[in-house]
Amino acid sequence: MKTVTRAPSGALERDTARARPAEQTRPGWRTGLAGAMKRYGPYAEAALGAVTAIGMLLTIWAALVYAPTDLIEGPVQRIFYIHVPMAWLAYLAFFLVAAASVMYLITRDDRWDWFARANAEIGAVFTTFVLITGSLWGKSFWGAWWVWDARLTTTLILWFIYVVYLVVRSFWGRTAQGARNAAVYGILAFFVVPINYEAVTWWRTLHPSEVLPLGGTPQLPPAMVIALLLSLGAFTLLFAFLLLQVYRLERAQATVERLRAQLEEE
Amino acid sequence: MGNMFLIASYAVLWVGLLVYIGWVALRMRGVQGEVETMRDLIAERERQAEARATKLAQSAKLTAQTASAAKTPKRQPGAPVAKAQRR
Amino acid sequence: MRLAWGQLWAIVGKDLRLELRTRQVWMSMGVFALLALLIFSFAFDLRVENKAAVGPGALWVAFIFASMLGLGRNIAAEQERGPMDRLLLCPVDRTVIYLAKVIGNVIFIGVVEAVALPVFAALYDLPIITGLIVLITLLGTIGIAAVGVIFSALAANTRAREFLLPLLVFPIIIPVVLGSVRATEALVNPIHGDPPWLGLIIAFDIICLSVSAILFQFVVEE
Amino acid sequence: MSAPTTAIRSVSPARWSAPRQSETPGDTGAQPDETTADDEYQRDQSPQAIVVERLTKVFDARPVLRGVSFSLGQGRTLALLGPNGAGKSTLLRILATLSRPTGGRVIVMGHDLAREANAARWAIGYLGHQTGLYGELTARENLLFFARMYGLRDGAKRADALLARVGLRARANDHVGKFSRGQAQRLALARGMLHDPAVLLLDEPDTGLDEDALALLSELLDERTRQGQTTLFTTHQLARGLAQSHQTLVLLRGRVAYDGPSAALDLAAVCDLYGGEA
Repeated sequence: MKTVTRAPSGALERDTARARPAEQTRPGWRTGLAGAMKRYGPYAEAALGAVTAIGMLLTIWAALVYAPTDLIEGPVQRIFYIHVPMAWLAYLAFFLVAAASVMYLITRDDRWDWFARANAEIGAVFTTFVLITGSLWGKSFWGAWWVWDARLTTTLILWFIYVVYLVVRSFWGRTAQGARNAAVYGILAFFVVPINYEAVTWWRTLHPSEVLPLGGTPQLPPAMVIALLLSLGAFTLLFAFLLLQVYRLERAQATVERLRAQLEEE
Repeated sequence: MGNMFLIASYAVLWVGLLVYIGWVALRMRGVQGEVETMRDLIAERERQAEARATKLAQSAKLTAQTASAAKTPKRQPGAPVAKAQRR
Repeated sequence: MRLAWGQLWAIVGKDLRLELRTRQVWMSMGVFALLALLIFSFAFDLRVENKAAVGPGALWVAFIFASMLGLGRNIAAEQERGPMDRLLLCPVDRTVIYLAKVIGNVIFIGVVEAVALPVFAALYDLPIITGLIVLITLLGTIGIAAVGVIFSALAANTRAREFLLPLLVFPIIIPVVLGSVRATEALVNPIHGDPPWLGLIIAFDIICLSVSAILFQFVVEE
Repeated sequence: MSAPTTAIRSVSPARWSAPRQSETPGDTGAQPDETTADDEYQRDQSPQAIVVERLTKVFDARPVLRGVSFSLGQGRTLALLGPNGAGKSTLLRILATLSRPTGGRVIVMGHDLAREANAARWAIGYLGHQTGLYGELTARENLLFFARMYGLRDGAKRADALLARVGLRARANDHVGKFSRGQAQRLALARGMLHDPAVLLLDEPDTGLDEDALALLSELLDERTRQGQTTLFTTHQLARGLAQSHQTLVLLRGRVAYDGPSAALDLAAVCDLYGGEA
């Protein structure tokens, strides 16, 4: 406890808040939105959670009961209804990490950084599930837990990139430098993914082809397509729900860091 | 045979998801606890500091431009007072 | 523009001069690459029919590991006294610094590779010393250096920089590894209808160089 | 008055020559409109070399600068004082374009640093805590390298002249890694002035310098003033700092505690501003 004390309480907090000076003072749609979020946020979140839970239960029903059994692959084909949506969402998360990283470098708004981190974490979790379910399917259908096929290998590389992202972030800590570094890594990794995919495809391919060829007629029976779309919707909701939770966690952790800095400073 | 793998993958997914959600909730609880304790600590410190500042504010007068300020007594919270004058 | 060109070569020349003076890095990289080749000859079965398949892989793994040594050193040396301030103070575009560092590293790694390649060809008895191997090696090395320079700058101001660098680099340079190994293999054992691996490496080099050149400024800022 | 304060008081202010009693920019004709004695504070009348407006810098939730505003006229010398952790070095690094401010505006020689950093870098010379030299290169090679980075045509001539100026001609071809702290600091000073910057920023240039080098430093500062060039330096030697400068800026915990003519400030007043923090 040395000298300067800024008397009015709360001044301290304003002082150390990150570089978003205008936003907090300017009235307008942002403030209105923030107010609405504060008032209705908890209900909306509860609703989202409830809808997600219902959707997931519906997915189980649709995937295990409603959809017909595949003639060639047998019941194990039903893994596909959880495997494919998660894979798509993992790729989406990967894209969102890169997009949020770009936004962070442009605006230097920490919220983009939290968003990127949350996406990377959920992306890593989803990719892990994709690898596990894919591996189980492979053991049943190909007779091997793992084959060095293009799609599998790319997904594995993706998983490694996420894990490295999360590991180095924990190394860099919650610093502005770390956020910038992570953003650079996220963007560069995203640009490399298509080349990666191309390279690995030239290398070897075994994986079943696209299930819903864009523009062409689906090869699947309609009941299967409906089950897949239902599952995709449910998993997207799950993704959004988890993203919201992890984003909040990131924000809370940033608050802890800020408060800790304040305490040290006094 | 195929059924076993099907059940295994759904089980892994659901158990895994629940574990993950539980882990997130646990971390959230930990962080919120930390925030609370720090908020309390900071509020406590500010209350103390404010009390001291008001006590000392009347006695501490500083005009930065003149050397006469050198005679002012101990100036712990003096600096902000000086600043206020400059504004 | 002319100034940028002059600055580019000023940095490259300075780095070369520094490395020539110290010499440890060149030496250790070269010895490391040769040692790796030696170890691989024990690790893999090198019978006649096997050599063509295993050799190029061994060669590139040796190159990549040796490159990691050099890349980590180069940026660390720049930051030894002050975080690169001396370069950042100059009115020089950050892209120029990045490109200069890539060129410098390509030259360092290239020299080491030039020594290791004939030794490799002799040890493994593979007819790979052709004009094309120079092109393959050059393109592959550019890819490694393009990714390596920006990531070593990322890792430089971190504790545990030595083990962070390969962690960051390896998942990203997989296309280069794949492309270079396959292209080298095709020299020994040409396959009809082989995909255009060189084109893949070129695409990787262009994308990585351009994206990193833009992003480098964010890595070095404070 | 606390103990460290008296320690500062006891430092003799006589070491650096004091230019403001003898010569002002106006006297030498570099700034014809400035003819009055230096005691009269007149930064608003000369063109501004540095303008800083509401500058803030937050390092990972730790505020270092909290709204610093000041300006410095061309041809003037500013002493930046303040206890450790006041934000002096951070302010200097921002002025040198090495650090990016969190908020506020900085204009150096008419260039807004946020938009025209590279243009401003031509006008800025900076000497930080680190010497910023390459240990494995010789003194001359170091200067030649930086001359090439600035695209100077007469790099060799300038390098030789500067080496002579800082008294390192005899050691021009020795590796910098073998230099003593003082010698390296002299060379770093030469590096900072290689491109003849309009604004020179020196972060504690007097640390580790011997008597000769200190004399050289103050000579260089005088010379710059005579030529109408601007200098901004930080120091812990308060008396020297006040004696050597036209303007003084005292930072306290990231805020400006004093901004005015050095002549209006004496040691006691500075110590007083520091409070118990020095």
